[in-house]
Amino acid sequence: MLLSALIFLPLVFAIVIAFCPKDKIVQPLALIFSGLLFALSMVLLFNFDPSTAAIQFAEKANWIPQLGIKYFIGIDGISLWLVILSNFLLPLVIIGSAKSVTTKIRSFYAALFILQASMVGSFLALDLILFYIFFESSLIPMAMMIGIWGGDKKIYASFKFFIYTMFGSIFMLGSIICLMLLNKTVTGSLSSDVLELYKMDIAFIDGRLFSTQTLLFLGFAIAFAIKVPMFPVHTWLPDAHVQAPTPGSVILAGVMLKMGTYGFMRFAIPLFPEASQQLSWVFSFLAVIGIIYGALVAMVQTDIKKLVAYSSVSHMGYIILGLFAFNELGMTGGLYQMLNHGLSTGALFFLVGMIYDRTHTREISAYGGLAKILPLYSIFFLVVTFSSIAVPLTNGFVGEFYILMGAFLANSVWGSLGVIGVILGATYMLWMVKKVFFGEENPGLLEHKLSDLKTSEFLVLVPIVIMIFWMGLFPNHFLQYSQKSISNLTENVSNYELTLHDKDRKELISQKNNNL
Amino acid sequence: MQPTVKFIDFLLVLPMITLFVFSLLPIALKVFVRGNEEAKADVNVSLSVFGVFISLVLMIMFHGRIFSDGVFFAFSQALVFDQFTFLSSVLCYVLSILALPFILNHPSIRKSQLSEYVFLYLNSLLGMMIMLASNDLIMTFIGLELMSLCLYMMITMNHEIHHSKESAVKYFVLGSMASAILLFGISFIYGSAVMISNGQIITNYSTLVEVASQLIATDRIFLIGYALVLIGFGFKISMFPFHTWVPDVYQGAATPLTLYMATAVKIASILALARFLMLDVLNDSFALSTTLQWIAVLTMLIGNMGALAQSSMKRIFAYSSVAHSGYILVGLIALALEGGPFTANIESLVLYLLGYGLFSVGTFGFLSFLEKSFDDDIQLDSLKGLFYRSPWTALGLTFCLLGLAGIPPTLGFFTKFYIFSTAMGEGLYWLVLWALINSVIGVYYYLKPIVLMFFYQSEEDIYLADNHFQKIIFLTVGFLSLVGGILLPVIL
Amino acid sequence: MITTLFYILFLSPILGFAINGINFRKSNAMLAGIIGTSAVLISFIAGVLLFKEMLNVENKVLTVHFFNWLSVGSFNAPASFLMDPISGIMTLIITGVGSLIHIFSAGYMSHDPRPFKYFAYLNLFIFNMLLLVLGDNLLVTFVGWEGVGLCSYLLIGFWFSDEKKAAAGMKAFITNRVGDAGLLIGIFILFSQLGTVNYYELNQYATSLTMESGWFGPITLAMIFLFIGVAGKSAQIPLYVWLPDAMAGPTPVSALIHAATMVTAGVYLLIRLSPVLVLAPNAMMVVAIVGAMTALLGALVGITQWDIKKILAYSTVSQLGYMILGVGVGAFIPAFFHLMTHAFFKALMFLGSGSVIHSMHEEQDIRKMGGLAKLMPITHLTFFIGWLAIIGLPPFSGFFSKDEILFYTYASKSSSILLWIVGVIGAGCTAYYMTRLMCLTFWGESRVSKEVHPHESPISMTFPLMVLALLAAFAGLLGIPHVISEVLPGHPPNILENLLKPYVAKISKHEVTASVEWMLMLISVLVAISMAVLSYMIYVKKTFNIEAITKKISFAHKLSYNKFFVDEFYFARIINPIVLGSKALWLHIDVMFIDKITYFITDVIRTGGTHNKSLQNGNFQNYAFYMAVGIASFLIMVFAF
Amino acid sequence: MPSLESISQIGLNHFLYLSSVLFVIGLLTVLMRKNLIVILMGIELMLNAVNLSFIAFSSYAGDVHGQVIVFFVMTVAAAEAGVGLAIAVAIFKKFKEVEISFFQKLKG
Amino acid sequence: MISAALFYGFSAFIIIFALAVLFAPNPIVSALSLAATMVGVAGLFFALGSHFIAAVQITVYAGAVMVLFVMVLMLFDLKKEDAVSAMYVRFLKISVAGVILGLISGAITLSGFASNTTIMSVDTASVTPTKKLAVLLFTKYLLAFEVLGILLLVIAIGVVSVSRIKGGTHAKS
Repeated sequence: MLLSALIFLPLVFAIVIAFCPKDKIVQPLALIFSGLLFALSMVLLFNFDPSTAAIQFAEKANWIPQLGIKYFIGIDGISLWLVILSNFLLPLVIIGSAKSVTTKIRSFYAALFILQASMVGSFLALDLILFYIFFESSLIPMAMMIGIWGGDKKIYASFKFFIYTMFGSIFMLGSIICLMLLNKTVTGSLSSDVLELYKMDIAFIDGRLFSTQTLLFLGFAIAFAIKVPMFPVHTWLPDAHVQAPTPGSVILAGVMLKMGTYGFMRFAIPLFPEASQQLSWVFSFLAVIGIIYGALVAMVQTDIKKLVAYSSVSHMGYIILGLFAFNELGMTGGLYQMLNHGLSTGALFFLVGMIYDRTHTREISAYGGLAKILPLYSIFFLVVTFSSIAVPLTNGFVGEFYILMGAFLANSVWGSLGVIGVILGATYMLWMVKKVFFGEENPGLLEHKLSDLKTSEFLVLVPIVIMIFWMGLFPNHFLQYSQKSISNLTENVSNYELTLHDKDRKELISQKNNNL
Repeated sequence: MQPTVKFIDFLLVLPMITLFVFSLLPIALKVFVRGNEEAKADVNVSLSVFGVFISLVLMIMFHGRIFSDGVFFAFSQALVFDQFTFLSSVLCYVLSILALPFILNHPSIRKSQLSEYVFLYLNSLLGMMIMLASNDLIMTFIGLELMSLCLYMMITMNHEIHHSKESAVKYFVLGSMASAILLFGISFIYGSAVMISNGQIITNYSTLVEVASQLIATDRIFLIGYALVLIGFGFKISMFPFHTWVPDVYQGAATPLTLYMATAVKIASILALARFLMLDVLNDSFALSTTLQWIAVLTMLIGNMGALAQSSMKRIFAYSSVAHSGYILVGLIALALEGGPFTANIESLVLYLLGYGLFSVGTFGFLSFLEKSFDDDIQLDSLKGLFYRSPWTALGLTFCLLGLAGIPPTLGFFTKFYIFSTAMGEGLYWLVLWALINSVIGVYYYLKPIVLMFFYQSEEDIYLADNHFQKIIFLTVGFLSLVGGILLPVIL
Repeated sequence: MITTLFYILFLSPILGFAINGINFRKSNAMLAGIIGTSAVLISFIAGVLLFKEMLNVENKVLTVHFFNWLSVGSFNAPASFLMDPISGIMTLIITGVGSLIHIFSAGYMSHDPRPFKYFAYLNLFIFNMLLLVLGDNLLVTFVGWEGVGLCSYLLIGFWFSDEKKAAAGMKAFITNRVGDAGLLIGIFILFSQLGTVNYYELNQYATSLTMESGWFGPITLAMIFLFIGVAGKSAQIPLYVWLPDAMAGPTPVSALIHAATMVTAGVYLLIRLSPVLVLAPNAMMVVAIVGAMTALLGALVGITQWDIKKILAYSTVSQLGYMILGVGVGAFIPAFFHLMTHAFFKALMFLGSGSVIHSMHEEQDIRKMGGLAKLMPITHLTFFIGWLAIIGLPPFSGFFSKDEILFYTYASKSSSILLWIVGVIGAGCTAYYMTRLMCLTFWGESRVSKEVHPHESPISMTFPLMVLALLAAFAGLLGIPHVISEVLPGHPPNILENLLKPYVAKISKHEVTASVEWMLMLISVLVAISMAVLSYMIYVKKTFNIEAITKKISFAHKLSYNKFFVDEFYFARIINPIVLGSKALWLHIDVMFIDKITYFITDVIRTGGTHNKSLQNGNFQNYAFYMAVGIASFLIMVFAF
Repeated sequence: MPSLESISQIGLNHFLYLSSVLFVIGLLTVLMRKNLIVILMGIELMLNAVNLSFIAFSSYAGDVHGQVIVFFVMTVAAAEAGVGLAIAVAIFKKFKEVEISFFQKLKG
Repeated sequence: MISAALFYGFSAFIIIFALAVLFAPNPIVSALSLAATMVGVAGLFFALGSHFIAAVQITVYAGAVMVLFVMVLMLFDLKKEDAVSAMYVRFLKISVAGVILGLISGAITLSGFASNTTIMSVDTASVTPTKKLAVLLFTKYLLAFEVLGILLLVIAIGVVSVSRIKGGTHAKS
């Protein structure tokens, strides 16, 4: 029931907020709701059993038997942290958006909660069609956010975002259907239950490009690669980020991009092991290109938000690199880096938004010497910067180190090339910091009398900073939950299987009996 | 054989008879009771709605209850009543009931001739019913003619003087040309079949099925005939390149009528075509199936491209309906390839049509109560900021559009998914891939109105007819399209 | 007990950092100084106690395990620490010299608006440095490694309002990052080969491996990559460029970070891994050559500089070069010895220069100084001792350590006479420019401008100077080589060598007779003295006209004065191309190519729409015609198949 | 090259040729004439062609259904003609015009 | 088996008048030639032995329908049409039509009806073809017949109401 609550409570909240009589109470209300959700996710965490790779809290019900669609959700070490991450960011986003969203408040928070529901849903879904539904329906609220509360080129950005991603996921739909039909030829019944599909082995001729499995894999991979986004198909991201309002960018960078990498980890790789290993070099290559290219391009941006956007292209490249190392280090690093990127880039967008609300410009050249004017703000910014350039004892280092080491052990060339990104990452971030915070105060800044961080902004930043150091110092506090699942994935990729946790299985069986 | 007309035959056609009788009522009222004075509009409309409803109830009673199992023939195999007939007729009934209220005080419907109007309306519905139940090419043809002739005249009877007449002429000329082609095809089929038959009714589907495969093998003329009949139907279901009439006629006709044409009429002809395709010819003729697949692709493309270039809402929706006949063709091909009598593929087709019908009711209905005079043509820009004027209308339309675009979690996604999965089941991988890509193209112009409604502030006030029937129907449709996915198990 | 001491050792600096950091807005230099200094002092005391403990245990190794930091599958890098003589001595240097420099800073930064911030950073640096030296595996070391880099970034850019200084900090960090990247790869290779990152395990496994002769053996590669990291941190060619710029920071920072401790981290790391290093003679050769080159280059550049801190910086570069050279030729203990002595005398000299600069009101150009000896006697005296130490006059510390290195350079099997010559030349140059510095700053007639009135610094600044002076003078006695101790009464033992021998790799060296050894000492001492005298005559006695000489060798002079144009080269050949290239990438790939493709596709579809518009021209006869065409083509298709 | 025999022997296919020629002529009328009424005539021609082929088939196969169908077709054709002319009249009353070039307002 | 002369005569007649319908500049002329064509077709029907249909063809078509056409034409009293589309357009249209004709007749040739040259007379001892037709009409095709009745009724009412409409409250022209 817990997981369903996590998916459907936000919808209820959205409706409540949509009908909330006056705008004053909307934001506090939303905050309360989000706090509730976060509490729920904590309950989830505490009842989670880290000693197994099995699916826990599973809920299974036939939805549309004719189409073989089930309502089947469950959680394991891989999805656990992503769910918690999105529930952790939500309250912060709500606090943070008090400033940056002033018009059509009700619709905004409603959209936010709907988005939350769809994202959590896509992390929890264990039925391909269900996943696809959540995956797609997250587009609409996001596009709305960009389009209604966005910047001056918002329409273009939201169209680009929507159609780009939609285009990708179409191919996934195609291969989902193929997969189901294949499964039908084996088991005789139409079903999109992932656990069932894991068992099926799909025709794969080694050494030949475009065997069945490879094609299906590509179908999935295109969708996820666009979502991530990987190198050649990343161009929607800068526009979307730059145009989106601060909360939008935070959610987009913090959680939505993870849907792609999560998709790789949960679906693309385990469903098509041979194909993904066959093509791993392509993806590692693209990942490395993404890492270096993203960093280089970020270096020459003049718009802070664009810079951060390209930096996330680079960071997501790391994640892909780690996943396609196919060893425990790499996968763990990938998973951990998802969380890190969610925190640090999210925080960066928050910070950029805060300064944007004060000065209404994102041009780097318009800043300078902020460290004198806003010392506190600068300290937070610096800390987050260090986390995003992976300085040890911050979370970023752990993830990047695992990834690079994993990649190196898998293929020393990709690993070594990936390391270059470490240098470049430091370069562009510090360059930006230097321009924005150091040097003489920019006279333009002195006009709007800038005030340092307010309490609400503290409330947003402090938790993130705490998490940054906590995750940097004690990664095992977090990874112990995922360790089993990941090792299960890496050790037997080629015959991957997931089972239900015993208690759930008993429950489900008993439910069935009751139904009969 | 001793052909006799049994009582059961009359029972079976009772719904149709009811329909005809009720169609006469308003005119009778006008002529005999009120001395050639038009009855009140809502009296006429509600009378006819009632009539349709009654006959629907009868339908369900007979087929749902008494004859729920098995296949029944009436009038010496002229009509067939099986599950397919049942499903499709119910679908058309429902859609025409939904469509009827929109003619209530719509500016371009003549109050002075409303009784004739509904008379024609019900008779065209009757024609559909005959077409759907027909087990005989000739019956199909006659039903089709009855339906279309009524439509021609309804289009003509519009307040708006020029555009309606123009569209009537276009529709009439092209339509009768198409039916001539259809007939020519029928004559070839008849001819090639009669040569090898022994005296039963040759144009009868149930006999054609038996001889079809043999004929394809031997007889070129049969294939030609089949192709010509396909073309004749293709005109009605607006498949490329016989779709060109659609945008013009839809735009010219009164919007409630457009709604009717886009939903009930179109769906009826599609289902009739499905019946015809079930003759299981495509499996034996690679040529036909390939051609049809290409046509399907082109139809989607032309529909989507056309819609992209439009600024008038009505034309956009018209083109989108063309594009949808492309997707529907995918389903039809799958159906034809699977062949045989009632199958799962038909279920998917009917489901898709249901979804399509509902959303079209939504979109055109929306237009019909955005129009304040009979000659205005809603442009895209006039939607700006609608959401902030009347949120419910905007949301309703949004869900309908998303449904048409097939974006989850709307019903549209599920119907698309179902129809594509059946098509893939028949091995039409490339076709489905094309269809998917096309649906992405479609997303663009389905999003446009949404974007306008939500992302802009409106300049001038937007007129909205406050007609409660319409609003209710409209909102229900929108709601259905949203939750349809969840309700799907119930529908199936 | 031990664990508690470790906790104190680490926590007191971090605590100081926290306390200072929290009220970074205040500007009470006194308080800040007290907090910061006491924090370091406490950890110094803890360090001393631990050192004693360590000496008491028989294998002289203390290890402590705090918690599991990184552990995935077979990879395991706990947050655990080990103290053996090597890291012990390092700890003492860091905390000891550190606390002295803290005291000095209290005086030096008394007028600064944000002293708390300064001391916070300083404490943080001490903490990271301790992590670096005490970590028992490469990962913990790496943490400290990056941490000290971070602190130096913050401290160099401490006066960030001046964009040059901020830029210098950034340069330091990024150059170090380049090194760190190499270090990471080195770690990866080591782990993939030996399956561990723990020092002791690494060294043990290493003993089981055979020596590698080729260039591409894993260990060789690993060591070369590691050495890239070392070059970054210890300012070796080609990554030394950041160190001179790093002088932008406050002078005590230069003393602590850029002379005494951080820059020696590389040397420390190599000594730590000496058992692995000796397996890769080629790598050692590279190390040695680079070290020698650096030593020479630093010395050469130092000759012509005018900025007092720049001179010291380049001398640091060259001294580090000596240490690396020592490591390269396998003189691990001498290298470490030199590390220690250098820490003392270079810290001393930096602090001295700091005191000078302080009293000269931030004037750093030695041309504007001179004759300060009588004005600030203590500074002069201490600086004088430092000078004696660095030019390597017996019995001062520099002499012993440097000559040990040179001797090994001569004697080691894995070395060559050339390296020794380079070393000696470097020593000569060192003597020359240090003397020059002394002359221009303290001796000769005063060229001080009228408005500045130099004065002796307060006790808080002079006290550290004195302590360091003592150390600089007598630290050498910790490592008296045999040849000397034999002639001395009571044969004082080579304490350091006895202490460290078990923990570093042994390398074979030629049998060299005592006489040869004496010979070598004599040569280097003579060279040093002669050069010193030469520069004294030039700059004080004015016997030779230096301008004329400079004219004669103007090219060489220009080269040296402009630091061999290395920075310019880097900018022109590496940095600018990258930036321009990235601009081009963004423009031509993102904007012009990928987006163009998407636009192209949409345009195709749109134009399709417009064409359709033109076909749909309202004339239904045309529509009929389309239908006819459709029929025709349909039938053709039917026939075609 | 059809043999003399096949020309003199009037068979079913002759009739079919004739009917298809007639059909195509009707089609051409629809395609080429500018007058609405004449276009309607063209449609009538096409229907006649259909009838012809029906009758030919039915009589050569000795099957009377064809004739029945033709009977129906005629009725429908008459009905169509009626409707068409009615529309024409309705328009003509208003605009005094049945040139098809007049019906080109709806386009795009 | 009908005589070649008869067939060719009739078909020549039909085709000529059909072409006249197609090409005659004056609508009236085309109307009359249409009537002639229909008479010719009726003749062929007669030759094919379906006398009833031939009769109906004459009465319904050449009678009623044609009268309707002519009457409407008179009502409009259109002068000879002038608009003639460009040469290449006509050529295009004709060629497409030719292609269609070629394809269909090709199909006919391929399907080998040529062999079949004898007309099966449908009359058996008792029933004449006409009677048989009538029987069929009221037994098997009863429903179709009725529906046609409905169709005609609908048409009647519809046509009346269509021609009764007075243009809307406004008139574009």
